[in-house]
Amino acid sequence: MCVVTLTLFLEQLINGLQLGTMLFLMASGLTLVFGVMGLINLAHGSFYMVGAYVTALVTVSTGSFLLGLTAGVLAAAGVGALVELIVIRRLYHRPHLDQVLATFALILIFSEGTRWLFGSSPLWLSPPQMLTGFVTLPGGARYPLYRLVIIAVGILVAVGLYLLISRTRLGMRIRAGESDREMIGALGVNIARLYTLIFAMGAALAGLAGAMVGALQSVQVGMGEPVLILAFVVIVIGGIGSIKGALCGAILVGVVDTMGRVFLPAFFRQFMSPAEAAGVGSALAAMLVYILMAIILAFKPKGLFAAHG
Amino acid sequence: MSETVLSLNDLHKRFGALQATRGVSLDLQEGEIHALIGPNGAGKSTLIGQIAGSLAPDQGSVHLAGREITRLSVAQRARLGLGRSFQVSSLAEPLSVMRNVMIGVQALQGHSFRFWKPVYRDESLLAPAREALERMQLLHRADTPVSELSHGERRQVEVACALALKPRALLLDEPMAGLGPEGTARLTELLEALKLEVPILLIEHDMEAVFRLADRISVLVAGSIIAHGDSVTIRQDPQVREAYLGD
Amino acid sequence: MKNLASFGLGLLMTSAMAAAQADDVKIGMITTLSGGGSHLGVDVRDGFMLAIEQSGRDDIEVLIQDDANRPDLAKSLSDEFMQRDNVDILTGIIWSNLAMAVVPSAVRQGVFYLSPNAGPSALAGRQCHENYFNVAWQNDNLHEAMGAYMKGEGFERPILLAPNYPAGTDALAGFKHRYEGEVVDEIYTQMGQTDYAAEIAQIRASGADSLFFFLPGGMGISFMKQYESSGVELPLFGAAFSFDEIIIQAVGSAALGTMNTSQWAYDLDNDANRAFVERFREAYERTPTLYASQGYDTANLILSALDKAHPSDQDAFREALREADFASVRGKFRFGANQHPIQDIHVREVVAGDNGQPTNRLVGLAIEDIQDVYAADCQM
Amino acid sequence: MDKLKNDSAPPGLPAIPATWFDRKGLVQIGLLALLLLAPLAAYLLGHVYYVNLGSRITLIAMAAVGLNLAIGYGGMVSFGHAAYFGLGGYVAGISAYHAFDYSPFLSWPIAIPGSDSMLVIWLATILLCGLLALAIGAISLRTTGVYFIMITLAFAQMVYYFANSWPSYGGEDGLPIYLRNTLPLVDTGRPLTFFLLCFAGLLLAMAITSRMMKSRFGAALTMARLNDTRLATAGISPYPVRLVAFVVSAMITGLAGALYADLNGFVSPTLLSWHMSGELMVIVILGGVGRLYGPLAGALLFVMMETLLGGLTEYWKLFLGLVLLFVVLFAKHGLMGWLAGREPHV
Repeated sequence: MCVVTLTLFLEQLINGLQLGTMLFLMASGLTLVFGVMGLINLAHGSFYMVGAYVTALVTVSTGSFLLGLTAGVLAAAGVGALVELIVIRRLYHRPHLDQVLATFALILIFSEGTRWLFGSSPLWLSPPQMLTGFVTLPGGARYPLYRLVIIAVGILVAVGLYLLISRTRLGMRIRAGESDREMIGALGVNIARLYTLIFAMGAALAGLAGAMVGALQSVQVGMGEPVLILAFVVIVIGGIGSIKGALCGAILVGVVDTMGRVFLPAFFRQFMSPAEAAGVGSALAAMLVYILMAIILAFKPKGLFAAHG
Repeated sequence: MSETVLSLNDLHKRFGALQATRGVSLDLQEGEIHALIGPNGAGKSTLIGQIAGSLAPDQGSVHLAGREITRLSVAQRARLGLGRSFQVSSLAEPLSVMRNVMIGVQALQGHSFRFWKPVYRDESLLAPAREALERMQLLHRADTPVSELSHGERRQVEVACALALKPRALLLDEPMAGLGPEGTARLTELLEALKLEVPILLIEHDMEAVFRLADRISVLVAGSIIAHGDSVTIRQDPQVREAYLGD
Repeated sequence: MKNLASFGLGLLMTSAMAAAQADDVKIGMITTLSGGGSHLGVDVRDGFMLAIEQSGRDDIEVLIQDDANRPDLAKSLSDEFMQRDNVDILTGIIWSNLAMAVVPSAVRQGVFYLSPNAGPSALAGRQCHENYFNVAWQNDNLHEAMGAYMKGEGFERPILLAPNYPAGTDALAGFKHRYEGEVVDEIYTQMGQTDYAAEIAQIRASGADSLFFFLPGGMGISFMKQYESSGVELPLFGAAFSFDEIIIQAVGSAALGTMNTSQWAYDLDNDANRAFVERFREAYERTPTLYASQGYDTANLILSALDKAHPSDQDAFREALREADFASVRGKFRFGANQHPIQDIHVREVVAGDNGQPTNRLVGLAIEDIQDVYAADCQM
Repeated sequence: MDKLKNDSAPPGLPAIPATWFDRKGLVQIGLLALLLLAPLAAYLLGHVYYVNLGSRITLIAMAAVGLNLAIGYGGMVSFGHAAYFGLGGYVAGISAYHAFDYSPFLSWPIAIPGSDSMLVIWLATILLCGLLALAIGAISLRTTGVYFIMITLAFAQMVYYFANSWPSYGGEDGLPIYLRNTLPLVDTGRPLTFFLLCFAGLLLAMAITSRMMKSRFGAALTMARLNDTRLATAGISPYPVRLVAFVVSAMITGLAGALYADLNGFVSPTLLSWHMSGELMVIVILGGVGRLYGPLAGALLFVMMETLLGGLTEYWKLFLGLVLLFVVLFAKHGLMGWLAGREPHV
């Protein structure tokens, strides 16, 4: 039993990659907001939820997933901008403790507000018909097209962010903001607007992740929390503020988590009864990404790609 | 020749492509003020970091009172008697002057893991701290929070903090920076009296103060010492005039 | 300061007033109304209150509090109900871990506890108590029934999937207890996991002929959606916990064709049930879930016992409860020696309803008069 | 007033709480009196529930006193103190579990039996929480800022997942404590006695914190928080100072956790979850960071809100969020700052 075939390994690798790209969508916004504004935002998972909810609602009422997705991303961006204007901008010059607390409060407000508006029941959302097919992997296993699309979108976003930051005027301002917050003021850039824009962009990416993954998962209150914690692990491993770090961290976490879940129980089965192995293996697998993070931080206290001092 | 207290021997430090320190050697003798000058970007901060212990040199060694301290931490060096002040005042703003100075006394006594006796009743801490403040003529400000002090007073507190360690050597990083003429004159006077007790390695921009105070001067340009001598020698050194004094 | 003081005083006074009117019956309901899985608590409450309102009795006071799915809060609320409000009966808890926090100490303090949902094995066996009644099921019942059903249907190589926590391991143990054959593999997932791609790949590679899973709440929704899109075509089986009307609506077409075991179905053919479903739809404009039916049965059991005795006469009231003299929406209902149900478990299939939305349809009987295996350990 | 202050002010230092009778002193006495007298009054009136509510507030406050030592006095924003709170709870639970069915906790390499003696449990809690915090702190304190926040969270998550999936002690179902653990000469089963015990624990934790912060160690810790470069330059390494404070902080929180498990008669992984860590932080902030009485004020407010709002609406967390947001944005110094005025410099 449990011979690890090459096909299975390959399939799991793609699964890890898919989890990784989804985490990257979450993590890139978090890390950008931290890099430029120095803000730690626990409420990022709420934008993920907003994206999924709006997408589900619009998809159901219009029948078009694409329309729903667009609405979801726009709504997340809009809510992000609004939150930035009302709450977040008061926090930029506050200590991290205040930021943690205020955004923790935002989680409570968003979660309970959503439940008030839409009830406790999960919403329905499925991938669009045209993306429900399969792709045959080398070795013969069928792999869902939709998951490959998620990977593709993740890669597109990564490339887009890279181009945005390295090639555009906005990107230049972002880079300037990362290295010296006073300087961009001197450049005559409207900092307040720049910050709102960056925050909304991060929220939009989270909304995109929520909308796309929502089609595969349960769209419900609190759906953002497990992802949020993993996204934090990602950006801390990658080095807070670094987009490259977020990408590497996301893929590392995605692959390690997926592989751990599958192969740790199999590993323990070599010298334990199946039930025990499954228990110990999956207990350890649950802790694995946190162990990974602790080890990395023990050796590189500022993550793999520390952005600045 | 009097005794050498602090000596740097062939220090090198590189940051990526930038060679910030290239083979610097200098020493500090008992009873003197040795000034280190150099234009901006000459590598003074990097050198200070290596002396104080916040940066590790790639090569070379640092000795304090005959003991090698190259690999020791900032705190270990301080306990061995290296007092320093910072270019930008680095004090605990909300605390009183006294509390800032007392921490040095406490470190000197080596008893920071005592959890019971309140410090504000501890004469063994208070007395030496008062003494250090007295030396810097600041006793009347002992209870004032640092945040309410003038710029010049903060400079004095910095030195008092260093003195509280009963240091073997003092490393003062631009103590005159930002002081008015009156403040400079006052601090100059205080340092002049101090050097007989503790030798001072003085990093300073204010040339007038340097020429007045320093027994010896070393000039650092682009990571190397290009000249060394008393104030007269330095004033006349053509290399220094070209590189530094702008002639 | 002053505000805080008067705050505290105010609390004391309301509690003093709440102690009045000794003949009335007070029922404290602690249930999950916020946070994850709160639709279960909402349905239990709504079903329960429907029965109470229907009875027309005005001497029953039901106090409802939200436990937010937190054991320590549930424990504190139970103290509040017992010590401040002097309730006679407690009920409402959804989750086994919360029940374990509250029930053992509550029943020892002389309060009756009637469980409308959770049925942890400890309370059915070694820690059973004369004041504890379970009106839903012992946790293993539905899984056992599915084991028996799949055995009967001739599946030979099932693969099993559950989260790695006590209810998950119990579920698989319960399944295997009645299935009695070899299973291909058992996969344990993390609690609250949202992505199942890795597990689905394992399932595909396992060579099994069927899949039995226990993933309550959002986990089940995520799993079924991902399972459908993965192209693995093993038939899916589970217990009703992953197939209540609300969950299958959220899963959508991916739920169609799956089978699940339940002690109740809205199309179960008996008078009490027809009336219940009709009134529930009328009152709340939705189809009731099994949780609503359990809340409704719990309230009706209490009402039937109240007709015979007041809870302050503990022995008489207990005896009245044991008789289970009420028209259960499940049809047959009686208590075993450990005061857990002995009941039939049915099989439902998820089909497309009139409006195209998935819904459960009764297809047969999985097992008759099932009693939990822990009853033997119970010494009352 | 000023005269009093000057009289009691030691030479060279500003007065540290000079008197009990200024505004701050009165607020502090008032808070203590409220916490002590309300449950006493409730007991006399026969409302046991409020006695237990008082115990709950007291223990949450005590846990927050521990966290406040790390966050408020040490500047170490730990997002993982639930790990110690929960560990304390599990020590009480596991020890009682083994004492209850006479099974050994460990039979190899040395035999360790269970125990239902609170003294043994407290000792074990202090020891184990200290060891856990030593290990976690030793790694985490190498990082600063957000990294520190996140790595402490990561460690707490590890402990949480471990407790959740390890089957021996109930996993997610948790572990009941059937009989409250015992103390010699005291009947801990009586709500009022237990409350007074908790209250004494809280006072002790506050006294230790207060005394410690005035000592040499406190001076070093304060300097480590305000300016660690200054501390190092003075010759004291900040790292061991912080580490010791972190360990003591974990011990206090752990002890509160052990008592909390006894109060509830139950322990489960929820005590270890990141929400618990968040709530403890919320209480510290609500009360006022780095204020001796802050955790007490914060716990009073938090539990009152939870109890009152929870009775009014099932959406009470929404209002909790709003209150919290308001406090963070506009009442920066917390309840104590509002009631007792800003703290003078120390």
